[in-house]
Amino acid sequence: MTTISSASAAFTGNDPENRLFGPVPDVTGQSGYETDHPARVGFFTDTSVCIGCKACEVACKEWNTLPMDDSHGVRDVIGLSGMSYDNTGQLGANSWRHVAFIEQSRAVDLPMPTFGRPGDDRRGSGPSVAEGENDGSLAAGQQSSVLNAEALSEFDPQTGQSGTDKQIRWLMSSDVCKHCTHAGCLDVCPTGALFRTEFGTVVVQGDICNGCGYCVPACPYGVIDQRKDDGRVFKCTMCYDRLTDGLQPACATACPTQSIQFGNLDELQARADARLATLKSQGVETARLYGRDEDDGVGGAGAFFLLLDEPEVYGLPPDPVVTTRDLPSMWRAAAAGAAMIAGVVISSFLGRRP
Amino acid sequence: MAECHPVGFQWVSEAKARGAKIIHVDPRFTRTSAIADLHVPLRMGTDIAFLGGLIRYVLENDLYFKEYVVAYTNAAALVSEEFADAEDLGGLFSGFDPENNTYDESTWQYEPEEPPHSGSDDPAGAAEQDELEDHPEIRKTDKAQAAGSGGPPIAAKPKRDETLQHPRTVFQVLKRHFARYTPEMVAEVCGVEPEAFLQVARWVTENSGRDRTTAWVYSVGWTQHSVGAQYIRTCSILQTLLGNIGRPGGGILALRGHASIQGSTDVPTLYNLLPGYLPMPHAKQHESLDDYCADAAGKAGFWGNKRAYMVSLLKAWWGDAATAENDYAFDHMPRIDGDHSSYQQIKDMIEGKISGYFLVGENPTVGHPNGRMNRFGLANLDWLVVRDLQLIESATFWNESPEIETGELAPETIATEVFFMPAASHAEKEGTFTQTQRLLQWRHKAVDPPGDAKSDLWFFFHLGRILRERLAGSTDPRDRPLLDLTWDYPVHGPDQEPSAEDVLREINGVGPDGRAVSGYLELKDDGSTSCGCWIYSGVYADEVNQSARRRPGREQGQVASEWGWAWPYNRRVLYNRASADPDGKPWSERKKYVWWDEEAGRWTGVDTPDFEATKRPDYVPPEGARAQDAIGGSDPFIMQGDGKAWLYAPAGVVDGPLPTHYEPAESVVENALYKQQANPTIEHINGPWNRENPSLSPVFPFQVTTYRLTEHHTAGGMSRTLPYLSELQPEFFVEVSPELAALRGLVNGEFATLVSTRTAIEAKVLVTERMRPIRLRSGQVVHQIGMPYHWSYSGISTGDSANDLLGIVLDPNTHIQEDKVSTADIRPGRRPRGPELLEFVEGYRRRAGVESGRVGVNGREPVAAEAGEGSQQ
Amino acid sequence: MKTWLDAWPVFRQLTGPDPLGRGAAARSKATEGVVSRTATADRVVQSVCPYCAVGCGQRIYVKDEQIVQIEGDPDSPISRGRLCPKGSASKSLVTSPTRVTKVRYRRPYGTEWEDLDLDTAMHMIADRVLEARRKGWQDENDGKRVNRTMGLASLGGATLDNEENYLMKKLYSAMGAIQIENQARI
Amino acid sequence: MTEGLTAPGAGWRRADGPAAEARGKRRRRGGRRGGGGEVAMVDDATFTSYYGRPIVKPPVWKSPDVPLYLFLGGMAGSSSILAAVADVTGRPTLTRVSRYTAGGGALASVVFLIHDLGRPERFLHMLRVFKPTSPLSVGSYILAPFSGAAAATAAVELLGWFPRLKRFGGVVSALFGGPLATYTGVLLANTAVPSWHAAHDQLPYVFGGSAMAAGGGVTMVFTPVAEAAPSRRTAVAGAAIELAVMHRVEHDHGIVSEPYLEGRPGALLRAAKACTAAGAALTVVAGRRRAGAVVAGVLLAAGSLLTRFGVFEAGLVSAKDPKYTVVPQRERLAAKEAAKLDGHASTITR
Repeated sequence: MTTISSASAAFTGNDPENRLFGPVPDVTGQSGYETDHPARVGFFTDTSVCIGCKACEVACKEWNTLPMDDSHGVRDVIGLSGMSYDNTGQLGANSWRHVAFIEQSRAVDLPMPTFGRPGDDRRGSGPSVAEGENDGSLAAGQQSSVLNAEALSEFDPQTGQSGTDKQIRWLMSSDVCKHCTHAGCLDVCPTGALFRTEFGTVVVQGDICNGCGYCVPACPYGVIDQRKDDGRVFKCTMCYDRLTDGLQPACATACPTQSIQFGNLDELQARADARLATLKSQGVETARLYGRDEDDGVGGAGAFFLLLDEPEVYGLPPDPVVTTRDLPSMWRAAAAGAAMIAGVVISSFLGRRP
Repeated sequence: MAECHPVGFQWVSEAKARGAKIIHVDPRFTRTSAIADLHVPLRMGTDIAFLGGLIRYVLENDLYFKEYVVAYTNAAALVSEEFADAEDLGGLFSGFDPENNTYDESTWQYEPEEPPHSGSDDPAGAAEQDELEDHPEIRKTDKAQAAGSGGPPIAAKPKRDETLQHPRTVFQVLKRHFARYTPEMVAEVCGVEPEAFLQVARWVTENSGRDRTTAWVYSVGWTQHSVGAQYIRTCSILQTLLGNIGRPGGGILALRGHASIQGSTDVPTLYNLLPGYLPMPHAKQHESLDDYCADAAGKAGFWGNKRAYMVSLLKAWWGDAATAENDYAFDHMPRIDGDHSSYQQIKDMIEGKISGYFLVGENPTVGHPNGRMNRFGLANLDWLVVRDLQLIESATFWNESPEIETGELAPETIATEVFFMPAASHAEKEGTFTQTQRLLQWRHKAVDPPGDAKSDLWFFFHLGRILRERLAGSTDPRDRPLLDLTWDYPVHGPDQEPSAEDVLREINGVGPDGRAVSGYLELKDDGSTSCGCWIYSGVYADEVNQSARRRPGREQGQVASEWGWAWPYNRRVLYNRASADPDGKPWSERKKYVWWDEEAGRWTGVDTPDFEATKRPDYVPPEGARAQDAIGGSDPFIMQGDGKAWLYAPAGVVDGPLPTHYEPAESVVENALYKQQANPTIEHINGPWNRENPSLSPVFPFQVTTYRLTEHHTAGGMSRTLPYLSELQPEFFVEVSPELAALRGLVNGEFATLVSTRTAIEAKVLVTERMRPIRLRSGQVVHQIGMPYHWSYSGISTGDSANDLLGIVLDPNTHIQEDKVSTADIRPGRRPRGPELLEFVEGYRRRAGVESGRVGVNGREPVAAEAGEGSQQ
Repeated sequence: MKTWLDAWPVFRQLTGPDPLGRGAAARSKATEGVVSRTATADRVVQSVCPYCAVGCGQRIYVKDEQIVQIEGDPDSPISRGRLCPKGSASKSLVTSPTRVTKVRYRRPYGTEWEDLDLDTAMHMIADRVLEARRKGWQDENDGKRVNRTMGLASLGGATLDNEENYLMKKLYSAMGAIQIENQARI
Repeated sequence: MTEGLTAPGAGWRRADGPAAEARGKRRRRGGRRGGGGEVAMVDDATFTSYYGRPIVKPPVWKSPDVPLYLFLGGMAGSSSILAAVADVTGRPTLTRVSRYTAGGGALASVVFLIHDLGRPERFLHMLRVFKPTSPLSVGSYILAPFSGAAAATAAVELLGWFPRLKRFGGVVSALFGGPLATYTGVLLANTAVPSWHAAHDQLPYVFGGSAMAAGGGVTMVFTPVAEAAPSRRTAVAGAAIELAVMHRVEHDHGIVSEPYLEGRPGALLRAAKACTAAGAALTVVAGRRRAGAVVAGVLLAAGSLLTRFGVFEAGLVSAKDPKYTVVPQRERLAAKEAAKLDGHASTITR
């Protein structure tokens, strides 16, 4: 039997079992579940096949009966966000899936003798052209002609080749709670409302949460949030109830293109590695996995992603670290600080009485 | 497709994962473009030029599938010497009647090998029918669809030149017709650079042939044009030349937009059709059943059995009252004699010609172009019945429509009596939907509908019951059809719900033995069989509801034939005989689908062969063979009179035997190919409530297109009322390019006003590089505005209605409106309110030299004083 | 005492394998009782999505004669259990609180909706159909027999079942009404 | 257009021309914050974000509840130690004043803490588990005995009952007083809020110093100057520590130090510094005069209070601007890349 003394890692920093930081082979077992607990499950969200339909958002809301809100998480007010097709805005208490839409364009240097340089042409065509746009130097060095069969066929899968002077791509990605191996929200929760389930996921227990709000700033991804009128916090449960019935989470069930894949985490990781290799072999150099590495700052995510650009483009932190990694050091500082106070106060009584 | 059919798009995703190339041709960069290998933005309304360019590329570079084209198409047929092409007449084909704006198609015929109609049972009748076909009023009625699901009848077998060298072969005619559709012309018309065009051309042609097939997918982006039917024709020609029809992975797939819109066409609630694409009898053409059947009687192909289908339908409707003596109650059927289509009806309503209107799950004041005109129509009815789930705008027009604010309508002046009858949802009733690939799927009922909500089956059954009770004992002959009607469906439950299965069984048809027939081949023209819709015959074969079959897909092969039931005869790929060569062998191992099994003496394969099972590939019809027996063993296109795919349509398409690029009715560009600017046979509906923006007008300098978003459904009644969908696209917006935004001072996230000769609407602006100006070869820059059309004033997510901006002009073949392209002006800020709005729009009309759009009470007669003012400018 | 202590997670932390109170020890009573709505449904009905024409299979879960969940039918070879956002919103569509479930009536020149009994409404509509039919009746037009009425028209949506369309076309034709249209034209 | 620090999107040049910039779409540049005339700490760091949206969620903690809680807890904590030692060393007035300060502060801080809960009726859930990983849990197990003991001590002090119990209560509260004053530094630092977390080794000292300044200051106000020497010394030492460590917080952390210097939190902290420094100086100069002690004590308490508000609001600012999340993480990645530093792996697998 372990005793609470083994929890001292948080205070001492002596953390041989990676209770605060680092890879954990069996996070479910470490959370006190018997050895025959179910395998850890997760999401692999492959954004290279996401069509931005938002079925995940709706299926999630239908199943979990979440309130509607605007792109800033405000209830009972809706309006156009102006952020491409994203009117959800962010993950929050009422949106447990959020599809990000990122519009990008790049200049292309076109060999079009019959047309002249399109940039030049367009600049001459009147006020419809933003001055200085499409500066030739943008394309120089980076892009040679892409308007030939070879270049086109090798092109990025999410790139729309427009055939003129600009290439556009429209990235879409369904974000969700990462169900981290080291979950900041769970670690800081003082009531035990946030807990790790037998499936290895991180869930809020609505009957326990007292709305202290500590988990909200503790999440390095900004996932969990408080519902103002309710007072408690809410986030993705990976459909804990559905899992108990042997079903997949609502979002993964709905996803038309299998951009959201649900399964045992180790199988998903293998699938993701293969997918990354495939894309690389097709010349998609910008593909990368996010949250898949178990040595990263959160011990690897239970929900990880294949992205086509840097994480911050999608609103994800480039190098998230669970805040409790530094907790031993903080506790030491707090203890020393407390001792310092005692010392200062006691020594202030020393010396001559006036 | 990713936008509007996301779940269907999974198969595209899967194909892509297996190496397929996805090309997206669309003026807008959509969620489909985001996934596609290549997005080709073309100027809206120029697809015929683009596809025509591909056809030219195929022909000029000898990239067509020779064996397929020679054997399975009419490429070798000779066209009459009288035919003159649009290339030679400045964009008009021979036979144009400028008075009626119609064509006489007699000069488009083949050069006959035999006397006309010699194959007919009734040569004189057929000839007369043929002649009547060209009567302007009949042509206006809707001849394209009247020909049914196969091609129209042809008078005679043509002379053929199998070498395709004769200058009057269809092949050579085609080649000449498209000769000017060069990559440079495509650049000039569509604004697609030759490099991009050639890329598409290479990918499409390299992926077609014995071993590979290319599929084309379209939706209303092709149909909702003034030359919509010809868009599809152009693609058909291309696919036929490439041998991509009737083969796995090929075809032209219409992705339809509603759960059972295919069913609503097959079992049509359309004025010009009876179930199974039988034409609605025409007063001038079909005075008797014999007249009605004359054109098809005994002709080659399955239309040769038209009489059996029609008699069985009449038996299904009028039962014992339909006898050989009374032409099987053929005269119980009312007659049409013109265009009675939806938009014509609206005009008639405004003019007070129609008293009552049923809207059954339709919201025309939002979903149809020119909402204002639609609302004026409703305001001039005596009564209106609306059946829907929610109080849609078409039910609340009398006190909430925008015209209340402008003062053009007022509850106090509107006499229309409105009945809102709550409807049952899809989960609260049973029945079949026919999805986009002709697959019928039975829905089981989950729960009872709430309160007064009832199924439409219930409503119409009981309405019919009450009407029949009222008229019982009437001796008026006009009441006979109602009183003779077979209307004895069993009912069940406390609501007295009629049995949908019983109706489906009637649709399937019943044989002389009283048992459900197994398919339309069992139907007879002697009154011994009944069948409500011949193409659906077989859906209740063996007295089993075949549409309710649900063997899980994972337990079946790729065709999954045991899930639901597809017409005809549960065949999943039409004309799949073409997947084998003329000898009945698969074209290639890779593309094996249906083939002739010599040992078994029958056609076999992974799908049900769309061919008579035991007709040998070397079967040659004997002299005097009729109907299907007149189709040869190597003629896969069994609904056509000649069994061939038509590269050239000698009949049946009212605006020309070959597709020709015309500019949209409202265009900012001059037709670069022909003197003829727009389709000469466009159907216009004129009135102060439906003015047209003049083409090339500087007052309306931008092109506008309308479309759907993934997050909403059509006119919004099923999506704007739901919180989870509303929040995803919370208000009406338009998409503009940064260039247009700069040109007009539009700001992302703020309001803009769009103006046409119909009205002005306001919308939030989404500035996006996904919208782009198209630069034509001439140097002209065409700015395009994208406008999703889901919104109106009701529901959770609201806004002005995009369709209010649009006018109504129609494709002459289909009477479908051109709402994929129109013109407008756009300016920053919100629109004027109240009566000022009318003055604002009137100002635009004046400047554009358009007649006044002022109307009188409830939109009725125009205000005389305003009429004509400024029209001389 | 023992059970009372057992209910205190700190005690479970001290005595069990979850000293940090992150998992097993922190489970609440409600968590132990979690059950999926799909598991407690009385029946599951196979249906088809009412939105676009792809025809995705749906499973409708019913509990106490109320629809508690609608999701994709994994058996369907068309959709393989997947649904788009609209299809995923089907439960909201069917159970919408703003759905109108009582007949509403607006009399000529009226400014308000009124209540109307369903049966009365049906008979009023029948009266009006007969009157409109009479008003618009034509035995002949332009010298040709037509046997029809131009007094009434109908426009159907394309979410009508085939059976419904069939009865509509059949009834209208027998009435002599020809101006029968559908979204399929649009 | 400049690209992000490490040129995100390898091989993919995203043209972000003036038109796009003017529309304020896509990629936001940081450094545009309210108020004019600010001095940017870091040269116009450029970074990529999702429409300028924050990455981490700003704390939902209410102001003034939480800053007041921080202030009162600190003041009460240091006062309780003053009280205990004063009791032992026989300073009855200082003892009484300190006990009232500790008890009152404890009760008030509990009230503010509970008031801040979304579900205040569930405050007892705080003691449902003991989580060493959660400063708030640990804090609850500090605050509960502390507030109980301090309040009871103050109450019996007031009523004059059970003198022995009083001393026991005083000792218990003093034992928890120090941790109560410093754990709140951990409470803020153990979050993903960039400016708080970066200062995680300093905030406990800042709050400890600030607590002493407040405790010393407040007790100084109400204690006769003759007995208040320990208060003065505690206050001055605390103020010195607060100022010294806070200076490091404000300058050691690169871009994430910025919020402590700019805008509203910068102003608050400048005011705090002024109050604290003035209070400390006045204590030294005029602390032995009654009026001087009162003014100095009030200044010190005000300085402490302003520090808490300033630190709290700086955290909010750093959470709301994605720049403070992205730029340091990018720098960390770049440094790791360059120096092949040990530590955790990148979360990005290329």
